[in-house]
Amino acid sequence: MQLNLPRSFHLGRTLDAFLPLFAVLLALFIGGFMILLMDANPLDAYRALWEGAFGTKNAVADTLVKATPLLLVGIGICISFRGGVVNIGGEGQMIAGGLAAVAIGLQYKESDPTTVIIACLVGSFVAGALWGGIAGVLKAYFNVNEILSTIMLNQIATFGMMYLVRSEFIDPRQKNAAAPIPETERLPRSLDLPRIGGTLDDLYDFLGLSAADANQWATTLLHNGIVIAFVLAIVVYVLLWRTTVGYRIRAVGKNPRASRYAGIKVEQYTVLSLMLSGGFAGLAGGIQLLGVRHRMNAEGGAIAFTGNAGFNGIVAALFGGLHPLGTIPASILFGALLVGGNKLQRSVQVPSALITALIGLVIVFVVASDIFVRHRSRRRVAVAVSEASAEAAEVRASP
Amino acid sequence: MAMSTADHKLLPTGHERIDHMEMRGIVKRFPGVLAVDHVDFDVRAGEVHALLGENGAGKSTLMKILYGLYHPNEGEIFLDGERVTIKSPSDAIAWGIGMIHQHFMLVPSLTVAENVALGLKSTRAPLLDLDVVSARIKELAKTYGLQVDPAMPVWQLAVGERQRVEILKALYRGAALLILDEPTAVLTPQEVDDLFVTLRQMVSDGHALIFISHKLHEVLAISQRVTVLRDGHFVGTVPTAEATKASLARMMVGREVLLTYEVRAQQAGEPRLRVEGVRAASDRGTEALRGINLEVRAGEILGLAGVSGNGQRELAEVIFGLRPATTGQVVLDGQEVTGKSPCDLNKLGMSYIPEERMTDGVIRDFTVAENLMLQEHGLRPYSYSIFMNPRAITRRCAELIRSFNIRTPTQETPIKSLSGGNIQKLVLARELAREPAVLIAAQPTRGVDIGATEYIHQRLLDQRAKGTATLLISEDLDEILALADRIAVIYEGEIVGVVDRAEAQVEALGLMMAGVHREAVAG
Amino acid sequence: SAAQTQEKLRVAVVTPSTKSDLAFSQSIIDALLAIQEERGEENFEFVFSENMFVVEDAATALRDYASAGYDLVIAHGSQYGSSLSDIAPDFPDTAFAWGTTVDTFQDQGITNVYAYEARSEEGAFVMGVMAALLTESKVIGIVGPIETGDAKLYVDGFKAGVLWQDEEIEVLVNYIQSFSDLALAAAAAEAMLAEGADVLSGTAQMVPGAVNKVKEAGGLWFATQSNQSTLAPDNVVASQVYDWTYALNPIIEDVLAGEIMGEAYSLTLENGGLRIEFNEDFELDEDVKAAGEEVMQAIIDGDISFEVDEDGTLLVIEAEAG
Amino acid sequence: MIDDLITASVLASGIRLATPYLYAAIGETFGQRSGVLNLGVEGVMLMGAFTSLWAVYEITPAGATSYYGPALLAGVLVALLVGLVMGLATAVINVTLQAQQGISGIGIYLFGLGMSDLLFQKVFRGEVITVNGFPKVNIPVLSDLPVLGEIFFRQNLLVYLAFALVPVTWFVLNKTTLGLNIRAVGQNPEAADAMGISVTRVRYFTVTLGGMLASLAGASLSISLVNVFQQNMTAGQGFIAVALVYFGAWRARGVMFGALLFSLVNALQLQVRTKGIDVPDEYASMAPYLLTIIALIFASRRIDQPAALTKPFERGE
Ligand SMILES: Nc1ncnc2c1ncn2[C@@H]1O[C@H](COP(=O)(O)OP(=O)(O)OP(=O)(O)O)[C@@H](O)[C@H]1O
Ligand SMILES: Nc1ncnc2c1ncn2[C@@H]1O[C@H](COP(=O)(O)OP(=O)(O)OP(=O)(O)O)[C@@H](O)[C@H]1O
Ligand SMILES: [Mg+2]
Ligand SMILES: [Mg+2]
Repeated sequence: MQLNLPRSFHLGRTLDAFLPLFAVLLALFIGGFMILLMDANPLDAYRALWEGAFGTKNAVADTLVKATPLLLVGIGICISFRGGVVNIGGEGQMIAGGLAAVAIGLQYKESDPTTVIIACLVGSFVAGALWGGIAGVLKAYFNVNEILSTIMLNQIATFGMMYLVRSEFIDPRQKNAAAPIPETERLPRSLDLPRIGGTLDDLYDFLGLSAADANQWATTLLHNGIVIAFVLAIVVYVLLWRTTVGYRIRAVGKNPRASRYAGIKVEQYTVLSLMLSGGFAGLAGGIQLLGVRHRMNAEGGAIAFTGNAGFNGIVAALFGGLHPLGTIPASILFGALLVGGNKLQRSVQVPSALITALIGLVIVFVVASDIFVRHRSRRRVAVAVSEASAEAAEVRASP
Repeated sequence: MAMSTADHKLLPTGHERIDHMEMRGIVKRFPGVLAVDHVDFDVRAGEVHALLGENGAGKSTLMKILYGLYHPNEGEIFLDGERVTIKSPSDAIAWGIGMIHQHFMLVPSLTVAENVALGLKSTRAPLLDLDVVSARIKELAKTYGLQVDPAMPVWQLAVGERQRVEILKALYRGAALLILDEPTAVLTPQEVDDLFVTLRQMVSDGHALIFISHKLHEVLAISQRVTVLRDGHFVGTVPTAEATKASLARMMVGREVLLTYEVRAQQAGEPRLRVEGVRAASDRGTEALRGINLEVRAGEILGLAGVSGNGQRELAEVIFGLRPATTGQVVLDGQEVTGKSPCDLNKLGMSYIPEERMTDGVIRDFTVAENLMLQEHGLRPYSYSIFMNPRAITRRCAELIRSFNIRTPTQETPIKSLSGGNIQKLVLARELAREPAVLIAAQPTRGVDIGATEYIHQRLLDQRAKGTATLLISEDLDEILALADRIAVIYEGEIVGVVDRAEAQVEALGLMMAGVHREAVAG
Repeated sequence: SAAQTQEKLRVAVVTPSTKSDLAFSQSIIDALLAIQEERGEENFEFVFSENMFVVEDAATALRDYASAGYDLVIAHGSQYGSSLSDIAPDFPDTAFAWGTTVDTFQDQGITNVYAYEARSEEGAFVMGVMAALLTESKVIGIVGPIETGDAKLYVDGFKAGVLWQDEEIEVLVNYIQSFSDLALAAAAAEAMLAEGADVLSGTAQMVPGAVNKVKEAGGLWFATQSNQSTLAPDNVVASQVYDWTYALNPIIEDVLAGEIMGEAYSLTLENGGLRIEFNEDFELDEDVKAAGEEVMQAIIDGDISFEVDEDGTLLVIEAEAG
Repeated sequence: MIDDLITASVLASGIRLATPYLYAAIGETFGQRSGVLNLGVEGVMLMGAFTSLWAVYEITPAGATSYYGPALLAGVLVALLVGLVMGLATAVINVTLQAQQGISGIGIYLFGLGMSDLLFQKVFRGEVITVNGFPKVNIPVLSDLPVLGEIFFRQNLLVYLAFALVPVTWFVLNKTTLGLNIRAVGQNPEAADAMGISVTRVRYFTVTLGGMLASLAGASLSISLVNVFQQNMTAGQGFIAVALVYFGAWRARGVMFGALLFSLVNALQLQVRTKGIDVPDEYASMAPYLLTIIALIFASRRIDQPAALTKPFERGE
């Protein structure tokens, strides 16, 4: 009996982990018909998708680079949603972070690079936090719904960025060009976030894995932003479930009335949730800037810089069960879809619209499959708990 | 159904009656709990069958099965001998079964008439016929003595009135069998009397009633038969005529229960809480408090008696910093604390057991342990700087769960799957265990079974012995008379008098609760 | 011939919007189709990645195409420049082209990046002159996306043409800050029409919204980047069409010859990369057309040329008569 | 100066711009009133925009120089049908499968964004085509009123219909049994369920209706406001519409005020620039977003968000 239960337990868990994957496969199966409709071969298409996301070291690196802002925005979303606020302002907060990073970087380009990089990242966090904090203050003290204010603040940030990049922040080289490109100067290369490929190769060496593919990672674009994001995911996990601040954020999120009765300063924690959430989105912007883009450009609006990570990070967080650690695989999955999707377009020359629709399908199927996971886990808890209570009853009965 | 036999008399509402409802061998399992274990239960037209049991015994679950909200794992239900399956509340309503839930099933933003009309076929479908509904409500209200204004939004109603709306809803739907799950828990004694008048009227008209309550005197007063459950098991069914409070208590708890307390005389100390000339507005913007003066001393329980809705809630909220006072001040241990936040007051040793424990006292999605730590999580040893200390918390929670006998599978169980009474106990455990300097306890034993009531009373007295100044807000005069050193009576936002318990007389208190000043009563 | 013995030339292009945007992205795809037509599918293959608004995705695509051995990789968007300057040095044997700009990164020691741009102010100026002759209300409106790059050049050129012809005319300019919001473009056009404008123009992919309002109001429209006559056969007077083949063909010749030079090419009226295509369904007054053609000739001959000063203002420079 | 800016034509233009927001936001209001948040409005709008234009294009006789009534009717019907299908799908996902409403909405959005473009490329090979959309209908007598006539009574049918929906919505929500059920289900689904109302059925209805109205919102762009289709032509309007539901505090009238405020400021900022007033373009573009927030700060409102919003309903087993 005692041996039996844990086994079925594990089996159940494993199946749960695979359910979303089944959902993805089902979505791709249906998407296959769409690909057929566009006169392409679904098998080729999906091979390309896989290749593009994981097929080569470069692909894996691209996927991880793509996942980085998703993860950072996502862990922020975990905080805000747990705190009972819906932060749809990731796009604007990322832009605020990116602007702060580029401003600090350009201002101090002569100083010690490490210090400046840290200052840029801190600055981007602060800028995102302040931008998110606006929505927080509006909600806590003026009763302005945050869904509304964050959607509006995204647009305001975008227009603000477009203005700054076209005027105050414009690259002096562009200023007098006949057709000026609205972009800032590129940050000096010394301020690029260090690539971590070399370190990874060393690690491969150390583990004796490098025989076949020595120095494969060194040439990839993988920068240490992903490491920062992983570490921060753990930090946020600790924050939410191991600290008093996290406890209060969650309490306010679940029941502000009872929290107020219990002596928690609800308004302050509402603002804090949005600030932290905005801060992580801002940091995503900062890391995107130092690690990938190195300059701001107003052409193409917000998405050119954020790659929609401000929204997609929400999806990643919700996929990850609003759990910072769950958000890690979720953002990698999502990053893989985006990177692989682009490869799919290149390889079989289908319109990009098909990939957009396909990702939409995947999202819908995965969330819709969630109900089966929930029901199964509830049943499992039922079994486990009744075992536990039966045991407890025995213990009580025995003396 | 169409072949109306002679003995199938109609009820005054025009619906057919249910002569006999029988549940046989009902079993219901929840994650981790066998909530109902092979229980038989029946009720006949023209009787009140009471259902008794400790918190978590399975009463509500059994009744929710009858009303189609839960599906039994095993067992059968018979109506007038015919086996029926009740898949949903609409099935139950179609069979003539109505239910008044332990937690009200009303939509607060809608009016009384809209709440009643909900789910009914309109005479002018697809348009609403609220005027027709209102007229019929008034008619029913007259027949059964249930006064309520159909046009009022429910959120503006006092609890007693909401109770009436629930009954009206059931009557309107022609409930031949009405389940009342702890209908009296939130009512004043006067309101209970009114309700009983209504219930007796219904019984004599041929309704079948199932009545759940933790108050044994009510059960003895209204029912013809009593069935007792314990831990989901059927303990027995006895005719009320053969039962006593003590025998019922023994059936429920499995041991003797003290039904009276010995309150040791004790010298009250320094005044710890003073309320001076406090005025405050209600949620509706009217003046709820009109110059309240009170003083509670160390080692004293001050009972605040009064009919609900006379400013008790507002007073508690002003003292606890949840509602601004327009004038006046609150003084704690000689220090003015008017307008301080609950956070600061917590630190100064004030503790508050809110009346609406489901919404104000607990976080439904949090676990038992998390709910128990709502105030103390920031203190040592439960946390160091910002990090929580799970081990200390687990130990603390285990202790609280044990000493207050909270029935929960684990500490990690979400509190929403606990029975109503156990949630109440949890809040009390949390607030009392902090050994507060000043305790405001609003309706501390509402909805709690007799074993737990006994325990809570004992804890309040222990706390008193340790020097806590307690403001006990209760509509239950018996409770106040049993525990309080002095009794203040509140009426329409004013204290109409304060009497020592020794001098208190039930009749005089009753008059004061109706607004007659102490001087007038005395004189 | 030589081309046939050669291996097939493989070209890849990355565009920000979709290839059917009737504007910027479509113009380069059309050019590649034309080249393919001319050279034959067996000699010329091209692939594209569209909708690459996200710059890092575009960068991945560029890098991927280069490593996949494409002979010429085109980054069709000024926002791709900084990525290109990172990527190009890693693939010295691959030719890259960056539009629309004049910067070939020679100053950074990069030699394998070509640049191409359109001197859209030239055609704009010509159409502006015609617009000035056509307006009866003496009010002309121009709808733009954001005030930078090609759009700014076009708008400034059009405005300069109008004022050059007739200083009295009021020119309304509105950058709506969006490339995709058709409704806003429509509303901007409405605002101009309500102000009395009877001839309008505009650039970027959201202009169909504006064209429609002009059509409803019976006004006149000058188009750019592609021929928009079909959108409103009665209202479109002429379209300035970009023919990137004039920039691409020399680059392709270099690549075929194995001499990657990294030069900059411009589409001009003179080299035929810019063409004014008149709408055949629209009966244009011969005098106006003649005036337009005259100005066009002046530009081709260099009698009229354009420069941008330090404030970003477009200057019209007329050569001394003679 | 102010007279110059706020002209009748600016106001009329503002009213037209408000139309798609109004359809989409009213549809969303129904869904949210019953407790379902649908963030996928934008995707449905795009599908409606494309399919209705397609229908109008196919049915209009070749070479027609003015509108063709049956084609327009078909356009509207096709939009409603497409909205119905997408709305039903949304309901299956959100109500039956109890998906997290925030994400499922983003999924539906992306699907609609991609699918509408894909169909566009498949059907029209990506060529931008124009159709003869809804013509202006001058309401007799009223349209001749000075100023007011131009502002209100020289619009097209889809504009009139959008504004007509406002009192209809108010009436349905407040005066019919259906409306009562919707309000109850959104505030306290347990109570509604206990009264024998099928929470699922009510939510299916509202979410499907929301889909149909969102699709119509798209049609109001493609066959009435601009008469062309282009990929992503909604440019974020669906998300603004969701925000406007919050602005309007879940009431049709409030939503209408929100849509009008937003669109009028938008028309006004365009006018400011048309007038050549020297404000950076980006600041002008910000104005509608900024003012919408500011308006909410100063509007003292009673807020009763449907208590069950985004919470799937499931009766205990
Ligand atoms: N929906 C549910 N999910 C899980 N467990 C439940 C649920 N409802 C009730 N229970 C459990 O079933 C048992 C019986 O609960 P029930 O509500 O029937 O008790 P009760 O007799 O009505 O108690 P009280 O007097 O406190 O209202 C309790 O242990 C409770 O925790
Ligand atoms: N769209 C509308 N068209 C016409 N009259 C309206 C409209 N909206 C509201 N009204 C009128 O204004 C009154 C008050 O409107 P309000 O929005 O406060 O009411 P409501 O929608 O019924 O709100 P609630 O649901 O809280 O009762 C209504 O009773 C009605 O007479
Ligand atoms: Mg109960
Ligand atoms: Mg009303």
